Amino acid sequence: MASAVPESPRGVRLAAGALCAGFGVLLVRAVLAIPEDHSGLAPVVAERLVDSGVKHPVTAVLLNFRSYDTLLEIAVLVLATIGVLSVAGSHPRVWAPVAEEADPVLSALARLLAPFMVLASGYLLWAGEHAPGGAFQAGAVLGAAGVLLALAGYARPAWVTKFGLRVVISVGFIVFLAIAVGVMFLGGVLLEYPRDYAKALVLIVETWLTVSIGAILVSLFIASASPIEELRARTGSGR
Amino acid sequence: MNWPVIALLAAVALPFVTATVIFALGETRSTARSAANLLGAAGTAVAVLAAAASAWQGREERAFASAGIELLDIGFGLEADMLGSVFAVVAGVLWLVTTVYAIGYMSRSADRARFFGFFSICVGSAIGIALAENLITFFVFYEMLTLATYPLVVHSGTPAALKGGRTYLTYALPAGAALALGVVWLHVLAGPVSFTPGGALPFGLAFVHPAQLTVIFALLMGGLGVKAALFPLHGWLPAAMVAPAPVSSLLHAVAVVKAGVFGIARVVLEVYGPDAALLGLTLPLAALAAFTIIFGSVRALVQDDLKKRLAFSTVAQLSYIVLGVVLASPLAIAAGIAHLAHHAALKITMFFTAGVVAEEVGAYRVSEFDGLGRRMPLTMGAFSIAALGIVGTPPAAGFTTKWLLGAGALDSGTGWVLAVLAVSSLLNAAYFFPIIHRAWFRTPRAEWASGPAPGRAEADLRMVVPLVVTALAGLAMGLLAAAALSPARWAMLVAAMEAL
Amino acid sequence: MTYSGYLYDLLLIGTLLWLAVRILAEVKLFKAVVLFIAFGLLMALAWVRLAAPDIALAEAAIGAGITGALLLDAVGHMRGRAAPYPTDEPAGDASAVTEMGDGRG
Amino acid sequence: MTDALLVHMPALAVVVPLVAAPIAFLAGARWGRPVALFATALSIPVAFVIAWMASTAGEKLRYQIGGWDAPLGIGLVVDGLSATMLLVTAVVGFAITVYSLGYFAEQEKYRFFWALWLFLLASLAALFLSADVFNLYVGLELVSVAAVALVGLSGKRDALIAAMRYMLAAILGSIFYLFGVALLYGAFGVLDLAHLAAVLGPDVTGQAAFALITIGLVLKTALFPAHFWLPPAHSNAPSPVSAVLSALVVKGSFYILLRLWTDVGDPSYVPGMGTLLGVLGATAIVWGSIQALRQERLKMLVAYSTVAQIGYLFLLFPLVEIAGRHVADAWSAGVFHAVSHALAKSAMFLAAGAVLSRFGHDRIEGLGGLSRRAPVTMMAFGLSGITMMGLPPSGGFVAKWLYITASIESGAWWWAVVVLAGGLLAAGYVARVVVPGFAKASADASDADVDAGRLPKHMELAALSLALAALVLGVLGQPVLDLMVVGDPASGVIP
Amino acid sequence: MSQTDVYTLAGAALFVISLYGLITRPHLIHKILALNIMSGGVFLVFVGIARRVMTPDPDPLPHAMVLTGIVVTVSSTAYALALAKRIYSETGAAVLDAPDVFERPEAGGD
Repeated sequence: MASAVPESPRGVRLAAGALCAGFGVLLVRAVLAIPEDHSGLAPVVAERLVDSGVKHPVTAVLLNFRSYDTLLEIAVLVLATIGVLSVAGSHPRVWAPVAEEADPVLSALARLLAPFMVLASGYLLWAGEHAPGGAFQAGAVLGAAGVLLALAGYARPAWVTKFGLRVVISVGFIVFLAIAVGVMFLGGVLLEYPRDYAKALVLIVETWLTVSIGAILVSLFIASASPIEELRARTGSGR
Repeated sequence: MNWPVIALLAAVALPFVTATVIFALGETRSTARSAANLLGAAGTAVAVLAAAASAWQGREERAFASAGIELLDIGFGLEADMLGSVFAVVAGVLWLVTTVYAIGYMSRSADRARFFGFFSICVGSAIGIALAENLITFFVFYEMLTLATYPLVVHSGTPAALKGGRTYLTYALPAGAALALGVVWLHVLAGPVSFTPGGALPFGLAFVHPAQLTVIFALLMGGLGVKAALFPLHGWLPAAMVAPAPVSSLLHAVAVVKAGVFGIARVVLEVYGPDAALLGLTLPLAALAAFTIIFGSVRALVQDDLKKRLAFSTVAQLSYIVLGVVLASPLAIAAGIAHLAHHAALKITMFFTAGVVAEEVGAYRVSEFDGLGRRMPLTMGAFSIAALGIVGTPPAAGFTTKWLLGAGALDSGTGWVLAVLAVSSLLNAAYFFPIIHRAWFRTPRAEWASGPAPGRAEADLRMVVPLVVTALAGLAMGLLAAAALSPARWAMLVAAMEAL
Repeated sequence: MTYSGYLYDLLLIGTLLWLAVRILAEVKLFKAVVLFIAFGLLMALAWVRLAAPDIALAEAAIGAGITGALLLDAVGHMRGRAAPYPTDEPAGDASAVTEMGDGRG
Repeated sequence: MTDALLVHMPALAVVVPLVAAPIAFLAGARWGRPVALFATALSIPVAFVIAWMASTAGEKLRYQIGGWDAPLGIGLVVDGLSATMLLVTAVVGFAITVYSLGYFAEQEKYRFFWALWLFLLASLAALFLSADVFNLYVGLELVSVAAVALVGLSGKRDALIAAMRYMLAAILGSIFYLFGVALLYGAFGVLDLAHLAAVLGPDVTGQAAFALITIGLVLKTALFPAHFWLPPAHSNAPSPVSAVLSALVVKGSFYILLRLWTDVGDPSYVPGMGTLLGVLGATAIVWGSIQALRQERLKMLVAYSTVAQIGYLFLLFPLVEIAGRHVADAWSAGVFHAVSHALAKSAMFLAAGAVLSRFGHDRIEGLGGLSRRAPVTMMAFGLSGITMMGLPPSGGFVAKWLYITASIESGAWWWAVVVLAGGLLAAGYVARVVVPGFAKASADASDADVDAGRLPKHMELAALSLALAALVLGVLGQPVLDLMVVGDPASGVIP
Repeated sequence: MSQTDVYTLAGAALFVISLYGLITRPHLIHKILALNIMSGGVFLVFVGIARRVMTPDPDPLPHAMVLTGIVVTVSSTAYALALAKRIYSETGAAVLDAPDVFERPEAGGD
């Protein structure tokens, strides 16, 4: 039964259409006027890449040149998770504690894919240093693996208690913040990695970020998911 | 920080300190609160007199004690000058008297902490208005007075009181906005304006911006006119009579309304100075004041409720001060300033009487006053002295004012003012003498015939004694007008400085 | 229209725009979400075309993957329950505005 | 050692609450309380030291995060404006934290309040310090998500719907802002504000970027007509949250607009924008006040008062456009109004919260005899009302004074009329609450409920102290006025 | 028309289409979808701009910004969805305004 969706009144639709059309024309004019020859900050990044500790420019920008952005971004992610946990508060369904008999096809798929996804996540994390990859992509793949396992009805690992989940959600952010503030005591400014330790520090940060992002994405899915029984009922009947 | 500056700061700060102590003490500990209030009032009276003394000393070399804080290019400043200390002494001394009266009057009512707290804030603001050194400080205290008076008007909390409060706000807040615009606009045109006898506007400004200065003058007069109860802005005063007697007496007869009139005196004499006449602003204002005198007196005639009659009488008397200040002769200016003190003492006595009579025998309307003199001889005696004082029968204080005003009118060549004086004196007599006649010469009601109950004072002494004191003060101002430190003499000195 | 492969880009962008319109016009929510997941994958393709492999990976994993899963779950949650219009008596506790009641316990 | 600590002070302002937030998240409700109290208490001295640094330095101080110089790395800039806003955030944040200690009972749904609260304060600090256009986007997003989560915390139907409406408006605003950042980067290839100011040229893309960013920020500041989400959100949120939303969160996006239009470019960069913002501001004042006069619930009245007072802030743009940035009056008026409104409005919402907790409802007509039943709360509400009306001796008056002076000097006298009319309208809606407050307690309100659940002292005093601070600002405001204009924003010199 | 122009125009188009969708579609799921597509549009503009640089690889800064943008978008979408679900379970409908505001479409068959 598709949930028929209400329509907004005709008047609103016409007005919105006119507004968006007019606005669109202005946007097109502005976008086309973007100067072609401007190379932005690419040369500056290329020139400073050598002392950023990583060879891949995007990772260098993300985790060294503009690491403050990434720190705040992880804060947004943790914050959203806290929000979801508090909104779902009235009926928290954090990952079913006990394993139920899984749908054979789904559990087979999960058993097959999960290890590879974790491996892929590890590779992406490591590759991020010199090739496209890095914490977010690795974390996302890890998260996807977790969601797959949860869908397949696998048991919640023993350490995933309420507090345990909260720790693993915020561990990435806390490690990143600890390093960011820690380097201040070594005579640098906030988030100023000493030259020769830069590579090591970036890697530590990325690793814990991956773990945290994975946990966050899983808990975002599970915490707000409706009770597992109902979940199974719906997917189980395989419509 | 020599003693004049300390006195100056104490005079303004003490009432606010008293208010905080009163609010802190709260409703239950009434004795401690009354003690604190009396102490504060006494301290303020002393400080105000000391400030006046320093002003008296400094009058030759015009070295007045002053203190201030800088904010933007406007400085909040206080200064004890001759004109300011007249109003400050009136407000400060009468606060002490009114506090005694109020403790007696309010002994049975609720919310007294709130009442006395806001009462102290009002007086503090009034003294601040008196001792303000420049137009902006004056305006700040003026607005604080507007706000602090509201809780007192609606003190009893009855629907009638709330309606009176609403009327008060609908008059006072737009006036505040007009005054704000005027003050800021003047500040933009003429820079910081501090009160200097003989006008503070830069030379020639009147020629450069005549139109703007006229509009600003209108705005200022609009803002100040509400408190000075100039026609047609007087509507709130009779409506505010719902307030308890101490409020009507000190605030609505002395502090609040005088603040408006005092403001007009400051603006006309010490801001615009000669430019006011130059721009032809004084004549319309004088005409309006004269009309208000007549209008107020006529309306007072028909009021049967005593407090309403006194309110309209106040509307009329205030315009005497405005009229005096506006006429361009030192004698008239002296009359205006002197009347500020004379009217204060006399009118406060009458409002005290209205309060006592209402509390003691429940007589609110003039028609219920038959033979009251026999029942409450002291109270009605004081009332009669005050009434005579205001009507202006020699040797009372009112006579001095009218004499000086008449002489000033002749001196400044505005003969028609004499006619206004004559008519208004008749009207004054017309609405006060019937009260005196009823009280003393009509046959009293049965229960009043035997006079006050044996062995007991005619009413709570804490109310009657202040009443008599102020009546005697009013009388003394008339008899000793020629004395060195009398309000009339002081006013002559101030007028001399203004006119140079 | 000078650079090589612009035809491919035009096709890709055309599909993207068409998908966007279809998603927003689609009445059945489940179908709209499925189209959105397809939109996410096509976006990943666009990032590859724009030589941004990092973003392609992230878009595929997060944009299409996680967001798609969350959307499917939300639609499932909504479709399983009552009609799409608010009933008179909301399912939740229609407590009066005594926010303080719970605030102060 | 001390000067080393001084150098890091700007970073500390952000780091202190940012570190405390995850700790509070892990610690749960019971231990979150002391963590939050300590973190907010610590950020007050930090803010004062930063203000002292800014005023002694006399010009912009830059703190390049990560050690990378400006165009590449992100810089934290401390100048008069940011130091002032940090100071207000610290003071108001601490006072509301003290109030919240007594407000939230031990309840399951409020267990993450302190974590969200500290994230919000951290993000505001990050916003006020950041000098990088994209970093401001992330900061804005952090503020919005934290604020929305706090609004929806009580879990009631109206709060959830209000939070949803706020969320959609916030995300839409962020996307508009991001589109503007993209065009700015496209046109000028630079993200740092000071560099942007240096290379800013008359360019269609740049103007479109400014317009997009302004639309986004107008949505987040809830300027009329984009104010639809504010009243339900600010009135259905728990009272301490409503206080911080009205006092600080809406000011965050206004701060960026101020930076954009008076620090990087100037209002004439996009022709007619200054006047448009001014007209919208004036309409907001009138519309907000009229709506406030018609509300039945106290918190809705205070929320619409916010819509009106936000209008005042935007009168700054047309005046700066005419008078030019160097006539500081209009600019100082806007900022000073933001500061005094932050203090007074938070006091008003805290007082409204006290009323709600005392009476169990906040219907205005049921509030008879308030001054007898909750004298301190009534006083706090009255005093903050004085600032709303812009009457002396409050900070609001000084702002009004500056606005009127600026408008008369620049010849655009009609803005002065708007300001004065706004003051009278404010008197209208403040009187709606204060007048019945003085009425004799209506018969049905039995004395039994007078002292039912008497409010803990520290809650009422927190509200009163904020209201008094707004008044003190009106008299002793000169240091704040001097601090604001430190590091003349118009200079835009590249350090 | 370089590749930058093509993709930035596509981004602007997506932005406008989803803006229209956001305003006219009252259902919360549609609004959230519209916001996601709108973000996608802005990211297209960002990376389109990055594409102007043809040296070894395009300008890394917009890529970093888009990555941050994607993570921020997913987190706010996650919260919005959780809120929408909670509103649905509280009010039985995932719309912000009262039902009488809408015209009832013909019943959508399954």
